Amino acid sequence: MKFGVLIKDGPYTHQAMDSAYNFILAALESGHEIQGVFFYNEGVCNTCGTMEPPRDERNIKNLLLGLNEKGIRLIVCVAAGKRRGLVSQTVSCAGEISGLGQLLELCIESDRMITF
Amino acid sequence: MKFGVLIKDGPYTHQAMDSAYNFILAALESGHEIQGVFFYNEGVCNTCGTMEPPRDERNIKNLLLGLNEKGIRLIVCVAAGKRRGLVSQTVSCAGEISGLGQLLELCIESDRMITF
Amino acid sequence: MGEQEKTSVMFVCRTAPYGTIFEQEAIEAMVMFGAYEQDISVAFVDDGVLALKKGQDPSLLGKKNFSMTYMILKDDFEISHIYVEKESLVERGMSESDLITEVEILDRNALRQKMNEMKAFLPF
Amino acid sequence: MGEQEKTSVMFVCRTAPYGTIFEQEAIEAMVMFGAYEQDISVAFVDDGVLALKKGQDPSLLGKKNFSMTYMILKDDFEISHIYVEKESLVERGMSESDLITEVEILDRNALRQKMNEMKAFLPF
Amino acid sequence: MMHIVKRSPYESSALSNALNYIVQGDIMLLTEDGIYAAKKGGKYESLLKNLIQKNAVYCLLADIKARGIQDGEIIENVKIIDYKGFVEKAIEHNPMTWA
Amino acid sequence: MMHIVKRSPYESSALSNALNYIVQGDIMLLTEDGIYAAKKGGKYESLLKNLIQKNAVYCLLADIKARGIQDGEIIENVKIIDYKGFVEKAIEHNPMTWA
Repeated sequence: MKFGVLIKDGPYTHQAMDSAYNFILAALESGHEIQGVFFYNEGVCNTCGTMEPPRDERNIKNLLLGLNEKGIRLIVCVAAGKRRGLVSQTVSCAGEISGLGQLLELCIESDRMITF
Repeated sequence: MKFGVLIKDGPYTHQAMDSAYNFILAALESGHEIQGVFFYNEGVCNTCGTMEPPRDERNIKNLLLGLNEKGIRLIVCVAAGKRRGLVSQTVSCAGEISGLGQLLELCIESDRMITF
Repeated sequence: MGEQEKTSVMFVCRTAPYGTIFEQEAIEAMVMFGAYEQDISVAFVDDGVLALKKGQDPSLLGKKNFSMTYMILKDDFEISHIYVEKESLVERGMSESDLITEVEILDRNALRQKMNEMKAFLPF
Repeated sequence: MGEQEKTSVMFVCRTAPYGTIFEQEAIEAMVMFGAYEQDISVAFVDDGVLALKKGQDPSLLGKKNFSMTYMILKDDFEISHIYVEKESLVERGMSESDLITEVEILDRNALRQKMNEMKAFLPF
Repeated sequence: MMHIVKRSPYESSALSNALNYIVQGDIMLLTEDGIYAAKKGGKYESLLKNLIQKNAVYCLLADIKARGIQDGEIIENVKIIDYKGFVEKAIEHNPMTWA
Repeated sequence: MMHIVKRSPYESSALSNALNYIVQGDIMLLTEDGIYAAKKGGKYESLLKNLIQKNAVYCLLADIKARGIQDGEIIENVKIIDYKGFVEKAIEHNPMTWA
C-alpha cells in the first residue's frame, strides 16, 4: 500500500509533524511505502534547515533527514514556503521545493492520502 | 500610555501579526508609545528575513522593518527562535534576539500588555 | 490523461476567511489543480461556508480579497463541483443569496454520499 | 528591587499538553521569570488543567515530559501562586488527587477576583 | 477587564470560556473570526443579546468589513469600533486575550 | 471512512463536526488532544458511549500515555491501538482529518 502524507502545521508548535513521523515509521515497518510527504500551509516550516532545538529534545530537522535517507520524498510547496521564508537557502537538505501540482500527483499516485 | 505587545502566532497563517500591526499603528497615531513587541511561540516566525510573499500581498517583513524604523523594539525569543530556525543568520534585521526575561521586563515597563 | 480513470479529490473547506490563511491557500491549490484534468470537488462545511459570503473587503486589514476567485473556479479552472452544506449555512444565518457564486447546496446526508466517491480528502 | 513595588503578572494556561507546545513554552517562561523577584501567578483554566495530570509519559511520542517542572515551580522558581479552576477540573472528570503538585483550587468567581490584582496577563 | 475573543464561536470554545470570566464593569471585544458571534441570525444571537444586557460588547470594523458582514447585520447595541477605538478600550480596561 | 479527530473536544468543534458525517460502517480515530473525548468521567462520556453503539472508536496509545491517562480511564469499548494499528485502519477506511 502506498501512502501520501500532507502536513499542514509547523514544527514543535503543533503535534502534527510528530504524529506524521510516527505514522510513517509504522507504515514502513509494516512493509508499506510512503509515496511522498507534502508540506503545505505552516507545515513548510518543518523543513527549515537552521533549527536548533534544546539537546534533550527531539530534533525535527534530523528526523526529516532520517526519513529522506530512507528514500522518502519531502516536498515543500514553493508558494507557501516563500511566504514564510522557506526558500532554497533556508530549506533543509532533506526538503525538495516544488509546486502544488505535486500535491495532486501525490493524490493520484498514492493509494491513500492522509492529512496531519 | 506605554503598550507592550506579545505575538504568539506565525505570519500569514494566522491574523495575529496583522491585528497587532494595525493596533500598533493606531496607538502611535493616538500619541501612545510602544514599549516593545515580544515574539514568542510560533510568533518568532514573523521575524524571518527570507520571506518573499507574492507581490500583490502585504509583506510582513517590510511591515516589521517599518515599525523598527519608527524606533519600536522587536524582540525575538532566543529559545523559541532556535527551535524553529530563527537564529542570527535568518532573523530579519528588524528583529533583535533576546531572552525571556525581556518579556517580563516588557510587563514591568509597559502600562498595558496586550497579546495577539 | 486519455483513457485513464480520473482521480477524485475533494477539498473540504472548514475554516473562516482572513482569521487564518487556510481558505486562501486552499484556493491557490484548487487553481493549480485545474490544469491536471482530474475530478476535483470542493465542499464548504462548518465555518468554510463563511468564505463564500458576498461583499468581502479586507482592504482595512491590508489583505487581498481572494473571494473573487470562487466565481471563476468552475469555468476557468475546471473544478467539477462546488458543494455547500445546507445545515452550516442555516446555523450561521445565511442563505443561497448570501453566496458570491453559484453552488450546489446539499444537506449533510447528500454530501456524505458524495464523499463515498472520493479517493482523497484535502481538509483546509 | 528593594522598595519598588513588584509587578503582578498572571500566566493564564488554557491548553492541553503535547498536542501543542503552549504549556511547555509557558513553563519555560515561568522558570526564567523566577529570577526577577516579581509577583508571578499561574492560573490553570479550561484545558490548561490537563497539563497538571499525574503520570504523563510522552516517551512514545519522542517528547520530553515537562510536567515534572510544575512540582518545583514554587520552591525553586519563586512562583507566588498556582491556581487551578475548580469548574474546569470537574468538567474533565478530574479532582485534586489527579494533580502532579499542590495547588490552590479556586472557583471561577474567586479566580476572577484574583485577576483584578494583576497588571498583565500572559495567555498560553 | 477587556475580554478579547478572536476565534470563531462555531469552531472554538474561546467565547464561552471568556463568558465564564466576564463580570460587571468588564467589556468584550470581538475581533478577527470572533466577530461572527455578533452576526444577526446566527447561532449565537440570543447569547450575545443576553450579554449586552450586562456588558458592553465591541466589534472591530476592519474585521466585519473583511468578512462581508454589513453594519446592519450586526446585532443591535454591539458597538462597531476602529483600531483607534480598540486602543482606547485597551487603556480603559486591562486586556485578556482568550484567543 | 475513518474520521480523525485530533483537537480537544473542550476547545474545538472538530469532534462534533466529525459526528455530523459519521455513518454506518465508518470508524473514528481519536488522536493527539482528541483523546480527551474518550476519558471516563469527562463531559463527553455519554456522547462517546452513544457513538460506540453504532461505530467503532479507536484511541492512540502513545497519545493517552503522554497525557497521563491510564488504560482504565478510557471509556469501555473504545479500542486502544498503536501506530501500526493506525496504519491498518487507514488502509481499511479512507481517512478524513477533522483537525
